[in-house]
Amino acid sequence: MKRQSIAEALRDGITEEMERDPKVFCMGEDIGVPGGFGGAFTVTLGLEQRFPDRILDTPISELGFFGAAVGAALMGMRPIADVQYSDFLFLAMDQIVNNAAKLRYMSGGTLSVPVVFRAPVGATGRGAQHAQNMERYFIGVPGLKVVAVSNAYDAKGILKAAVRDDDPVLMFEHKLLYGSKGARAESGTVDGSSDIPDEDYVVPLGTANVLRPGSHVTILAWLLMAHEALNAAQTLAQAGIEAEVIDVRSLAPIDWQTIGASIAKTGLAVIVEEGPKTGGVGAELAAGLMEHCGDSLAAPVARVASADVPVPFAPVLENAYRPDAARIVQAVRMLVG
Amino acid sequence: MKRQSIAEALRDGITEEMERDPKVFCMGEDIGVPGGFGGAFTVTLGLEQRFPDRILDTPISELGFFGAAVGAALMGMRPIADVQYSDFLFLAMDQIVNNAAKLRYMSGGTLSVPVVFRAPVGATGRGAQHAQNMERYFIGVPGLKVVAVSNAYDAKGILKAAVRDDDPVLMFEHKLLYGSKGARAESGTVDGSSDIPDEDYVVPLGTANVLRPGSHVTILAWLLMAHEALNAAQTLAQAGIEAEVIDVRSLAPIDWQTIGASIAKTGLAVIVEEGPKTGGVGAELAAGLMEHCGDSLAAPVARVASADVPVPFAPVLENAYRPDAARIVQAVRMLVG
Amino acid sequence: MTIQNASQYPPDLLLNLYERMQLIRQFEERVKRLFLEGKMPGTIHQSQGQEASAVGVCAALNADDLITSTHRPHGHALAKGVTPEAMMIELFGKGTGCCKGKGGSMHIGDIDKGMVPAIAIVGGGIPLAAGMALAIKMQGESRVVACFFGDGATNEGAFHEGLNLAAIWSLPVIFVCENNFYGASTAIAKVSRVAHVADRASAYGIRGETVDGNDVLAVYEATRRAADECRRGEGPVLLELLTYRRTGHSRRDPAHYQPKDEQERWFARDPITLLRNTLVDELGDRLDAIDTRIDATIESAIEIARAEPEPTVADLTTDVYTTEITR
Amino acid sequence: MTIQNASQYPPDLLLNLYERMQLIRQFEERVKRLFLEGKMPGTIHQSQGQEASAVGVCAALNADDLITSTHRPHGHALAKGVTPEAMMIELFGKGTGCCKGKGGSMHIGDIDKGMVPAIAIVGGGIPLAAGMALAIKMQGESRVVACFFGDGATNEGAFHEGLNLAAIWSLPVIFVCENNFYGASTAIAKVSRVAHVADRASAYGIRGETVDGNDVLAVYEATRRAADECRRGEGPVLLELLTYRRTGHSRRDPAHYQPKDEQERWFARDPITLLRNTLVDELGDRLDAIDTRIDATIESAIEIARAEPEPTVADLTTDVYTTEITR
Ligand SMILES: Cc1ncc(C[n+]2csc(CCOP(=O)(O)OP(=O)(O)O)c2C)c(N)n1
Ligand SMILES: Cc1ncc(C[n+]2csc(CCOP(=O)(O)OP(=O)(O)O)c2C)c(N)n1
Ligand SMILES: [Mg+2]
Ligand SMILES: [Mg+2]
Repeated sequence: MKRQSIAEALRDGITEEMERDPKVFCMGEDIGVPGGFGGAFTVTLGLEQRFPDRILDTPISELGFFGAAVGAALMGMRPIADVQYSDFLFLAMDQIVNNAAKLRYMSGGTLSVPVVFRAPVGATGRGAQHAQNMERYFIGVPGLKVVAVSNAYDAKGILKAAVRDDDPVLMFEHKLLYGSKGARAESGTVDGSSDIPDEDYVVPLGTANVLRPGSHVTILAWLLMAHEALNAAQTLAQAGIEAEVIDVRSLAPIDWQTIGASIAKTGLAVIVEEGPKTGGVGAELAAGLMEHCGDSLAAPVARVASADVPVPFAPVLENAYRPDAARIVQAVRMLVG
Repeated sequence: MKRQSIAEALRDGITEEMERDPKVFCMGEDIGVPGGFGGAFTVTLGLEQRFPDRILDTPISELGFFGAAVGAALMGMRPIADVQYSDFLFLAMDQIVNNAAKLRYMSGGTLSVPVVFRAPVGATGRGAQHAQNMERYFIGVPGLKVVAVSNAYDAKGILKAAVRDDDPVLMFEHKLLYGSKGARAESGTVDGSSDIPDEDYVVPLGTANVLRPGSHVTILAWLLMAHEALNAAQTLAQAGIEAEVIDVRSLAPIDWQTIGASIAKTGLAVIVEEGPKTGGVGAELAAGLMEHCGDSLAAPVARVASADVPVPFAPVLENAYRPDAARIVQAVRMLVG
Repeated sequence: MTIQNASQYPPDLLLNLYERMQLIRQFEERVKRLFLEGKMPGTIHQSQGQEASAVGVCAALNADDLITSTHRPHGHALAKGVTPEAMMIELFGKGTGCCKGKGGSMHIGDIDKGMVPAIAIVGGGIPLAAGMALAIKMQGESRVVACFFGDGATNEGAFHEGLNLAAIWSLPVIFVCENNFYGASTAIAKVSRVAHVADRASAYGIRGETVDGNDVLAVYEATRRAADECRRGEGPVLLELLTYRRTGHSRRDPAHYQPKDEQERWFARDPITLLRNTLVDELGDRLDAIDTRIDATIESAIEIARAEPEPTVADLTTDVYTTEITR
Repeated sequence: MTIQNASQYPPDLLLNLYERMQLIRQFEERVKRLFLEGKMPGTIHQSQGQEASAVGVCAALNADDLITSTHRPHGHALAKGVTPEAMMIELFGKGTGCCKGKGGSMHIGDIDKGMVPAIAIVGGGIPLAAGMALAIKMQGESRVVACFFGDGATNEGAFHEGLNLAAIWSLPVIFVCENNFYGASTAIAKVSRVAHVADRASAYGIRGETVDGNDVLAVYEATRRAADECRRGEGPVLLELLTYRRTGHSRRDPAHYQPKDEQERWFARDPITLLRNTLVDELGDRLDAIDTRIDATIESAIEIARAEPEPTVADLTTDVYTTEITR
């Protein structure tokens, strides 16, 4: 057992998978340059020494190397391809949606595409083009699985499950949660570290995680917002409101069983999302809650999300953009009445 | 007054706007080649003769020419750029979301980007990569307006409003509704024609349209599904159920006023969408209905949509994929009880 | 007109090339009729006139080599060994086709024959092919990937990024540009300033070569050379095959944008006629026998396809994930 | 080391070039200190060492010509005339900056000075610049667009598509590749097989030229030639300016991936030192005066920036649309 940051846990997870299976390899920009960064957030730092032929530094060509990852996966390899900032997924989106997610179906089930894509999200002082929460654009893509990790234990376990999965998996990570060190450290970091078991483990894809039990209201969140939700729950507890906090974690498919069980208990739901409210993951969660738990819901579902604006640069504005514990507390209070 | 198909009405609309304002021009693949197609669905057929310098045939470079359209719009031109099939928007999505939609905000309001993007959607016997309903990917993009047209009157009026608007507008059209003629005619076409006034008119962006009044249930649909919804309403009427059919038409922003008024009357809502159910526009509509009309809703909102699968080729499968009047009728009956 | 140097090749090879080309031509012509008669669903992009490139390339490959294809894939599929039956069943949208009716014309393929389902996003197969070749290289195999695309695709970013990736990693890919001078209705000269697509090879530091794409033997030789280079680790190579479409871009397109004199020039160099003229004196009887056999093969494929079962609605939701997901 | 032929230029021009370069250098150094002290929010990509390219290019442009820029835009902005105050206010995230605090370091710009907000998606400004030039051409103006990007950007599809578009339409764009030999930590030689970025010009049938990017007069001349061609309708042109970063890629990056001997070679050819050495004998006093003035300008900009008001939360939702939308 050891305490690790998300960056460290991912690094170990990738290392272990690469040692277990020679078909696993990594592709990305600046991921394995000696004297470099180990990717934008140090996740692959130093791995090029251990796996000189399986850490591939790519040109700045997101469409190209995501497509190449899909092609390699078709042939039985297990690539892990990452973008430095999830905003760049737009450039590769044709290969993700039109090829990776569809090739199995188009081929009548004769092909599979065991690729993992990794992408850091979140507003972090970089302005509008390095800040989006891109989860929303991928949860409705049939053939693709989408996960989002809020802590190191999940990061490692879900990464391993994703690598071993035979379908394409897109994994979102949050810049403020990595715990990257050195020149790539982030300011405003939130602790995402966990105790990591010494033995091999996976966290199954498709499962949500109850972070905190509670009986009065269910808060659904993921990534950074899972932490804000926990903070809010603490505040609420002082007022006698016991919030159940669920880390949705698997954004496609959504674990309606875990979520449904919680709503059956609490009857109230607040969804917390970093990113504009309109058209977010929260929309699908809200609609799905109505469909799956309509009978249990005692009041309309509330969404706490960002304003419908591009991500602003100024700290004052960015802080107003990003939902926080205070706003969650407020929404819960409104709902609980 | 004359009866026109959508393709004809759009052609006239573009022509009139180009005559009104010399800054309006068109860019796209195969849009103005003599002896060619007038774009994939004949909308610009023959316009190159009238405007030899303002109908620009582009290379097959969606990222490039969408980006160029944005650049030209920055400089005060009013480009209308189209893709042959909306599926290709993924290739241009970086320019649409990261540039067109954000430049005004990033520049602190000093720039505007008066560009119109056009994109045909719908499953039409072409298999998984020429069939998607791409609306879902754009309704949550702050800075962008999104419209979808179901008939020729709207097509012309909304196109004109979009061209005159100072913000970027993405306009979705449906392959089965164009009424394209000749070599580019579609099989399985549905009549989208309208009586078109002789005088200039616009249909304001941001407005939904009540296609059929009714008091028992509200059906929200757009594009091809608006027609299926009307068919369903006729069937339902025979059973004494009067459905109000609303063509949502403006997908971003959504006209909650018109929709809210309808729900206040009916208390029940069915959303009909071509495209996978998960993560669709219907998710936002359902979530928004809860927020805007929660008090009026007598039952959870129902979503009728496609299965969560890539679009299949075989007609049998494609027909099962695409929602139709029968499925809408069934959903309404379940809801009305 | 005839093909020079044909006599250097064994007759069996020559007849095989002829048979493959004729199979494609007759298959396409028959499919066109079915389509125009409304008996075939969907949309089609056909390759009449371009048979020599598909056949010359694939004949130079090994069975375990791979190809990727485009929206215009019928010829590539037949040349690589996908059977006319499996394809016809797929084109009819039946549940037993090579893609279970889920792919259709634009996504024809059969990985057992070395053909990935065709990618109908122009240029979309190019990075894919680079990745396939990367896997080959990482696994220490000596296979090659032939990646087909059109002249129009060379203006896509995917072309640029895919070729560059293959170049910097010296991957075993033959990038096969079938330059038929048009992307849909748009003449390549209008959308590119370079005289030859192969001129773009220098931007990636790789070898490019322009070949008469209607001379099946020239294509065959160029591909052999390129494949050898790739197997020696000296890839990738960009081959430009100059050819011409004898049919519209898709479906009912009458191709009015092709000038009459240009058409005439190219039609006079039809790849199948060229090879037939070359062989007819010595092998005329066997050519005729081939033609007859192909006719029968295709009619039988159609009959079989018609009789095959439609997919069922339950098939709609299978093959999305490797293990089914319940939502 | 000195710059050849400098004596052919009027002293005022030379001093102006020096002043612009020195302004950039001191601005960047001061910003770096503020950032490292934690007094400046966000992230920064700086351009110390690359001043000659920004200044040489912009000095050769007219006031109404336009530029596009990248994630590394401070130098371009200062060279094109965006004021140090407006920029400093923006970098501090204050509501009165050149982008009202909504843009920040990576989106610095001021359209009144002819600079579109910088596009921080690598390569993303290239199609944009082509479109801006298209508008210029359609409107019959004689302005040009200089589109800055790095060596790393030349592997993006946007580079390919943007250059091709500009080429086929003969648009007035100068594509300015600042080749500093690294894309972030990745050496260009590792991700491209061509010796010079300018070699890729031939793939678009346009003129390419490789220039000593640390010699501000060479850059100035090359840009003048290119701009003239563009104004004559003979554009676009691809200029490759060879230069070197004297600082990390971003923020705290110590640039350990730059070999020591390579650094030394380049640092010895620092663009500002080069020009200073050239001018110091005759104009030493004026150079010193410039240095002092710049120091004051920057300190005053910082003071002003610090005193400016923060944006208010109400500003969050403005400037999304031209007329506000209520949802
Ligand atoms: C990304 C993309 N853009 C546009 C299209 C529509 N389209 C299909 S085929 C075609 C022309 C392709 O030309 P070329 O690459 O030369 O191939 P050819 O049709 O000549 O075989 C176009 C524009 C597409 N399928 N994909
Ligand atoms: C599309 C995209 N991919 C990756 C990045 C991350 N990134 C920012 S700068 C950079 C390196 C750019 O190199 P180059 O174009 O040579 O410009 P330089 O930094 O040397 O000025 C990278 C990879 C990005 N901003 N955009
Ligand atoms: Mg072609
Ligand atoms: Mg660089």
